[in-house]
Amino acid sequence: MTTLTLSKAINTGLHHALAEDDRVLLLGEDIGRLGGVFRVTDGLQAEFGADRVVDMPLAESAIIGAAIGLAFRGFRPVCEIQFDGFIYPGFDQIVAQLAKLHYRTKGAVRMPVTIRVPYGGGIGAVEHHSESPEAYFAHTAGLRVVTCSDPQDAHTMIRQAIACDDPVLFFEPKRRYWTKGEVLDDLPADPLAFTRARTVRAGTDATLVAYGPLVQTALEAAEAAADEGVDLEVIDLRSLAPLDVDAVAASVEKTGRLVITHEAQRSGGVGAELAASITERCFDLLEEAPVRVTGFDTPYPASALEDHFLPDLDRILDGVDRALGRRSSASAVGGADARSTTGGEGRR
Amino acid sequence: MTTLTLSKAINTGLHHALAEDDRVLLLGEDIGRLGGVFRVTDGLQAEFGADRVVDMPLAESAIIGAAIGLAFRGFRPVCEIQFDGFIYPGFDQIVAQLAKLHYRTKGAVRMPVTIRVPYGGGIGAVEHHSESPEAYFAHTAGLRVVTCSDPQDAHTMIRQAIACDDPVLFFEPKRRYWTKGEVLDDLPADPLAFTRARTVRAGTDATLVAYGPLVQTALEAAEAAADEGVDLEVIDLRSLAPLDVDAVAASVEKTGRLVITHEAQRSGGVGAELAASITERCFDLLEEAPVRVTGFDTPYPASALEDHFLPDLDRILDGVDRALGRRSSASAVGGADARSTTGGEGRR
Amino acid sequence: MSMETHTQFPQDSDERGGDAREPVPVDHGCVQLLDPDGVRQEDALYDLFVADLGHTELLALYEDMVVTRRIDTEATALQRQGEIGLWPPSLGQEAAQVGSARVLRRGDFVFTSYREQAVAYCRGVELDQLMAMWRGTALSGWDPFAVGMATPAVIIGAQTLHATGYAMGCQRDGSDAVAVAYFGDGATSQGDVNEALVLAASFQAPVVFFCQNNQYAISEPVGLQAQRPIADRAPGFGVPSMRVDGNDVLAVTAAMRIAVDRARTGGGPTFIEAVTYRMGPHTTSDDPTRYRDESEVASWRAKDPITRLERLLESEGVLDETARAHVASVADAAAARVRAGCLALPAPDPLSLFDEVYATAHPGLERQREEYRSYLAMFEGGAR
Amino acid sequence: MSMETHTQFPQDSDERGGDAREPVPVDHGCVQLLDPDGVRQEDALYDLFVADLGHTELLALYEDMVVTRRIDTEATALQRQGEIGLWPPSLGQEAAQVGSARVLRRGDFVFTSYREQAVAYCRGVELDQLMAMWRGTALSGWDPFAVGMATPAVIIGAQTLHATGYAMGCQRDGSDAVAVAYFGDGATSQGDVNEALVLAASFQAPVVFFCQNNQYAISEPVGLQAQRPIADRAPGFGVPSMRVDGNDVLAVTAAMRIAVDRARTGGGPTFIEAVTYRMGPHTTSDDPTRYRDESEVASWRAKDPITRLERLLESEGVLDETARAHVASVADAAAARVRAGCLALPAPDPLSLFDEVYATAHPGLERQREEYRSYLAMFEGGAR
Ligand SMILES: Cc1ncc(C[n+]2csc(CCOP(=O)(O)OP(=O)(O)O)c2C)c(N)n1
Ligand SMILES: Cc1ncc(C[n+]2csc(CCOP(=O)(O)OP(=O)(O)O)c2C)c(N)n1
Ligand SMILES: [Mg+2]
Ligand SMILES: [Mg+2]
Repeated sequence: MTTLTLSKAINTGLHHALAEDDRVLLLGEDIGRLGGVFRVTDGLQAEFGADRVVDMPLAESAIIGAAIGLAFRGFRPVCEIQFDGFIYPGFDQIVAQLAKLHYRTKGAVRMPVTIRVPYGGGIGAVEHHSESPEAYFAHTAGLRVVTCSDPQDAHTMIRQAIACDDPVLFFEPKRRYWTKGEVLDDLPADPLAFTRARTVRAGTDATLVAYGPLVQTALEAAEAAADEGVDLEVIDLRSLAPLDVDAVAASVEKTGRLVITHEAQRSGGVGAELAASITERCFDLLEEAPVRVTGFDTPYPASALEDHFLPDLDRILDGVDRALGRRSSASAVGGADARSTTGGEGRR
Repeated sequence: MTTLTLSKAINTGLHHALAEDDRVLLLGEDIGRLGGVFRVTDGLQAEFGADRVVDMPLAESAIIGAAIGLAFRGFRPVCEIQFDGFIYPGFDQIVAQLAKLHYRTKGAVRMPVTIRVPYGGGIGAVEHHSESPEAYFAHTAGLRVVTCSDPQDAHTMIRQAIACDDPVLFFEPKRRYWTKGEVLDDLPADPLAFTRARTVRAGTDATLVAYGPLVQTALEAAEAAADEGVDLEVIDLRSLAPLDVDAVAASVEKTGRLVITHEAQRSGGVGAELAASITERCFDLLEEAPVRVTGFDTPYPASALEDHFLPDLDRILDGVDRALGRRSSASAVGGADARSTTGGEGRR
Repeated sequence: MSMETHTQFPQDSDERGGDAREPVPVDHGCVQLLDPDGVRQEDALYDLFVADLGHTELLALYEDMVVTRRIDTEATALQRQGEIGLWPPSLGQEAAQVGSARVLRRGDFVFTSYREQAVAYCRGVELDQLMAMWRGTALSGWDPFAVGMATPAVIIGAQTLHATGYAMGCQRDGSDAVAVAYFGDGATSQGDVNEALVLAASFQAPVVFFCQNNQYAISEPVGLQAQRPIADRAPGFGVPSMRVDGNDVLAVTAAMRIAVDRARTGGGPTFIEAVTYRMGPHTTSDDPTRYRDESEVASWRAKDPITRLERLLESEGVLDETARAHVASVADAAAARVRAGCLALPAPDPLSLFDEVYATAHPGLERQREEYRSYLAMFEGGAR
Repeated sequence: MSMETHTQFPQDSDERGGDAREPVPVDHGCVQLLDPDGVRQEDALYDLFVADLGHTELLALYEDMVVTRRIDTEATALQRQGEIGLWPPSLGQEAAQVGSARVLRRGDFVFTSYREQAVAYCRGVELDQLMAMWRGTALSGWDPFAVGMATPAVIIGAQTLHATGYAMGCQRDGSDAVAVAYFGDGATSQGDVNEALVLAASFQAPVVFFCQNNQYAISEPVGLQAQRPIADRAPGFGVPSMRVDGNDVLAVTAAMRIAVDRARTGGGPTFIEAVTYRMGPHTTSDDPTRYRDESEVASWRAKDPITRLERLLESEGVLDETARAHVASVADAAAARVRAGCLALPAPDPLSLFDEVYATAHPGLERQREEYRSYLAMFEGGAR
C-alpha cells in the first residue's frame, strides 16, 4: 500500500501491464521521452524501450488504426489520446472499425485495445482541452466505456481494462490527476470488477450518481447535505457502457429519488440514458423524476466561464433539492417541471 | 401540387435552393454526372454547372472542411455524405469545427452548412450502409439535427435547412426515398417550421413518437392498434436537436403514456433523451414509464438479421402494450420492469 | 507595409515540379513486361524478378485469372437472379489481384477493400464464405486467421492503417511476415491512406501498399483524386514506389516480389500503383453508362489481362486443348461452388444478432437478448 | 502455387526514390538569401522577388520581427505571473511569420494554428484581442472578417481544409484573393493536411500551404513525422513546393511572393516549407529539457532570424540610433498594449455562456439559460 496521485496510480498500472504481458504496447503522442503531457507514461519508455512505448506520428486515426492492426497480430495496444478534444480525428477508426471487428468476424478477431483519454474541464484550459465526449462512445455498440475517480480505481481499472478482451475507452479525470490516495497492488478476482458501479457513500434519502471528476464533488455535496440532515447515497458509476443499472436501481429502490451529474452536455448525455433506464426499471418506486445536473448544451466555454458550465457542489445540491421535491431553481422556471414548488424550504 | 417520390422531392428542393440563391453549392461524392448513388442530385450539375454541383475527392473530412471554408467566404454549402456509415471520417470537422465556429467567434462567423445523410436500414445492404448515427450529432452543441418522413416535408425541410444560418444535419430516410406523396412548393412563413414536431395522427390513449423512416411504420401501427380499440397519437419529431419537447409534452399531458421508436441503438439514443426530458416535464402525469422501441445495442447486423434489429409494427405494438400496462414481452422478463403484468390481455 | 509584388515570375523555376495542369497519360512511366498482344517486353530490372517463371507457373497464373473471372461472372449472375444483394466485380483486375496475391506466403497478412475477390480466392477463402457478406447472411464470411486475410473493409482506406499496424507487429515479433494493404485510386484521397504512408515510413514497417488504379471511384475519374500518377505520391513520404501495368500479370508479379522481398528483409514499405481498369460497373447497383463512354471501355477491353497472357501461352505453345480443358473444368467447378455454396448458406439464428458483440460478459445486452427472446416466444405458433 | 521469390534485388533500381533511412540534413535544398551572418546570398530566381525591397522595407520587416518578439516575451511574462493560462511562443519563428504574412493583401484570408502570433500582428489583430484566448475570457479574440484571419484552430491540421475551401470560394467569386494555411511540421502527419493537398490540387485552388517546420511537435522531432524534407511531399500531390530557410526573412518573402502571385493569377496552390526552429518551449507548460539538448538550441540561436537581418542592416549602415530607438519604442508600446489590454479584458457575463451557440432561435437552450438565470438569482446577495 502506497500513497499515489491518480496520475501515478495509472502510471504504475501501466507499468504492471507492461511488465506482466509483453504483448502490451503503449502508443501515443509524446508518451516516450516526454512521458506524456500529463506525465502519465513517465519513465516507461526508458524502462521498456521505444518498441513498447511508442511515440507515434501526430495522427489520431493512425494511432487507433495501427492499434487495430497490432491487435490483429495479437498485441494488446494501449493508446493515449493527448486530450479529450483530439479524439475526433480517430472517431471513424474507433466506431466503425475497433467497435465492430469482433462482431464483423463473428468473434474470430479480438480487439483488446485500450484508449486512454484525459478528459473533462476545470483546469482553465483553451478550447478542445476540457471536453467530455464519453456519450459518443457509450452510444456505440461494441465498445466499453469506463472512467475512474480515485487513485485505487485508476490503478486497478487501467490494469483490468488492458486485460479485457474488448476495446475499452478509458477516461481519466484530468483535473483529478493530482488527487492522492492509498493504492493496493492486488487485482480483484472478478476481471470485470472495473465495469461495476461502486457505492462510495451509503445513504437513504436520495441516490446521487456521478462518475469520473465529479465523484469527489458529489461526495462533498453529500457531506454538505448531511449537515442539513439529508442523507445521500453516492454511487460512482465507473462504467458508462454498459451502465450498471442494477446497482443504481437497487439504490433507487431504497431512496426513491435519483440525481445524476456529469460534465458533458445534457442532451443525449449518459445522464439521459441512466434516467431513462431507471425510470423504466423503477417507475413505481420513484417519488420524483430523475434529476440531471450537467454541463449545458453549449460548447465547452472559455475558461473564464467554465465554473458556470461545470456542475459544482451548489448545483448538485440544487438538483438534490429538486429530487426531494423541495424549493429549487427549477421552482422559479415556468412549465411543467415547476410543479414541485411545494417541497420544503431551500437551504439558502 | 405534384406527386413526387421523397427522393425527387429533395431533388426539387435542392433545385429551388440553387436557383434562388447563387451562394448555394452542393458538394459530395458522385453527385455530379452520376446524380448521386440515390439520384437525389440528378440533373443538377447539368443545370447549374460543375462549379455549383461539385464532385469532390473521396474524403469526407475534406468535404466538410471545404464547406466550412466556403461558409467563411459567404457560401451556403450543402454536403452529401454518400451513406450514413461514411460520415465518421468527417466527424472531427463536424463536431470540433462546424458546430463550434459560431460560438468560438462570438457570432462573427456563421456556418450555414447543410449535411445531407441518407440513413437507416431496411434496404438489405452490406455493412456501414444502414446506420442511424443521429444521436452523435444530437449530443453535439451547435448543430441542428433534423430528419424528414414524407415527400412534402423532405422538400420543405431541405429548403429551410439550407436557408438556416446554423449548421444542419439533414438525415434522409433512405428506405423511404421511393415513397410517393403530394408536394406543394410554398414554404411555411416560419423559417424554423422544419424544427417543430408534427402530429401526424391525433389520438387519446398513448403518444407514439417516431421520426424519419419509422413514422410510416408508426402510422401503420396506429392503424393496427385502432382496430383493437387503442387510439394512438403519432408524432413525427422532425427535429432531433433541439427536441420539440413542448409538443411531445402537450400530447403526453393528454395521453399519460409515451412510446418512442427509432432504429438507432437504444443506449444513448434520441429516445433516451426524449424519455428523460418528458419524465422531467410530465412526471406526475405519466401513467407508465416511457417505453423505447429501438434497435438493439449491437452493431447493425448482416441484412439477413436486419428485420430482427429494426423496430417494426409488431415490436411497436408490443411497446404500446407495455406503455398501456398490458401484457407484453416485458412481462415475461424478470426484474423490476416486469411489474406491469396486470394489464389487459395481449392482442396475440 | 506591404510586401506584395507583381513581379512576373519565370515559367521555368527551380522549384520542385508538379504542374498539375498537364494531364497525365494513363501509361506514364508504367512498367510493362507483357504487352496487350501477348508479346514479352524487356526490362532489365523487372525481368530478373520473373526469370524463374516457367510454363507451369504461367499456366497457374492463367488458371487463377480465368477462375476468378468465372467466379465474378457467376456472382454477378446470382445478383441478377436476386440471390445476393450486391456484387462489386473484379472484372478486368485479375492480373493485378492474382499477380500480387500469389507472391505472398501463407504467413503474410492481407488487408483489403471489398473488390478483392481474386485476392481472397488466392488466399484460400472458401467460395461460400466469399459470398456470405454479399448474400447478407453474415457481415463477413471467413476467419481472417485461417487464410491470412482480414475481412473486407468497406470504409474506404481504413484498412491501410490496419496493415501498417500489423506490419509494426511483425517487426516486434522478429517475424519476416509481411502485411499488404489493397485499396483503390479513390482511396488515395482519404486521410487514412496518407497517414498510413507517414506511419509506415516512420517505422520502416514491412508493409506493401498495393493500389489498384482502376481509373474510377464509382463515377469519379482518377483525375479528380490525383493530379500526378498516384505512384508519384509515395516517395515524398519516404516510401519508394513503382508504377506498373496492372493488366500485365508479369509486371505485377515482379513489382510485388520486389516490394515483398524488401519488406521481408527489413527494407521497409513500398507503394505499388497497378494501372488497370474496372471493366464492369462499380457494383451491380451501378450504371456506368451515366459517366463513361463505351469507346473508353472498348479501348481497355483491348488490354484485357487474361487475353494477353493467353496469347503469350498460345505463342509458346503451352495452351493446348488439355490445358484449356483443365482450366475450364476448374473454373466450372469454382462457379458451381459459388452458386451451390451461396444458396446453401444457412440463415442465421435470430438471436445470433446478439452474439459476439463483446468478447466478455455484457449484462445490458444479455438483458436485451432475453427481452427479445421472450418477445419472439409470444409468436410461437403465431403470426410472425 | 507460390510466386514468392528470393532473388536478390539490385541496390540501384529505377524505382522512384525515397530511401527513408538516410537522415535528411536540416538545410537540405534550402533557399537562403541571407545567411546567419547577415550576408546576402545570391539566387538567380529568388532574388528577383526581393529586388524591390529597399531599406525602408527591410527596416519595416525588422521592426515587425522585433515587435513580435517583444510581444512574445511580454506574453510569456504574463503567463509566469499567472495573468494568462498558457502561451505558445513564436520565439525564433519571426522571419517565417512576418516574412510570409507581410506579402498578403488585406482581402486575402489566413487560417492558422495557435502559434501564429506574429502573423496575427501583421494582419492587424488588436493586441488585447490576441490575448483573450490565452487569458480565457473568450474562446478566441477577434472578428475574422475584420482582419482577414480566422481565429486559431487548435485541432492540428483542420484549418488547412478551411483554407482550401475558402480558396475554392475565391475562385467561384472571380476574386483574386488568396487563402493561406499556416501549420507545423507535426501537422503534416494528419489526414486533413494531406486531404487538403489533394483537394487544392484537384481544383487548382488559390491557396498557399505555409508549413513552419520548427523541428518539433511538442517533444517529437520532425524525423518522426517525415522521412523526407517536408517540401518533397507536395509535388506528388500535384502541388509545387519550395523549401526555404525560414529564419531568413528575404527567402521567406521571395517564396511567399512566388506562391501568392501564382495563386492570384490562377496558377493554383503552392506548398512552402519554412525551415525554422522553436527556440522556446512548446508552450509555457512545456519542459523542453526533457527532450532536447541545450547544444541544439544554441546551434539554432546562432541562426537567429532577427540577428541576421540586424547584421545586414548594420552592414548597410541603416540601423542607426534613431532607427533603433524608433523600433524599441514601437516594441515597448506593443508590450504595454499587450499587458494593459490583457489585464483590462472584461470578465464575460455568466449568462453569455449561452450566447451565440446558434444563430437562430433554440428553445432548449433558452430554457437552460432561464433555468440558470433563476439558479443564479437564488444567490443574489448570497453565498456564491
Ligand atoms: C469513407 C467512405 N466514403 C465513401 C464510400 C462509398 N464508396 C464505396 S466504393 C467508393 C469508390 C471507391 O473507389 P476506389 O478507391 O477507386 O476503389 P474501387 O471501387 O475503384 O475499387 C465509394 C466512394 C465508402 N465506402 N467509404
Ligand atoms: C488533433 C490534435 N492532436 C493533438 C493535439 C495536441 N498538440 C497540440 S500542439 C501539438 C504539436 C504540433 O506540432 P506542429 O504541428 O509541428 O506545430 P508547432 O507546435 O511546432 O507549431 C500537439 C500534438 C492537437 N492540438 N490536435
Ligand atoms: Mg477505383
Ligand atoms: Mg512543429
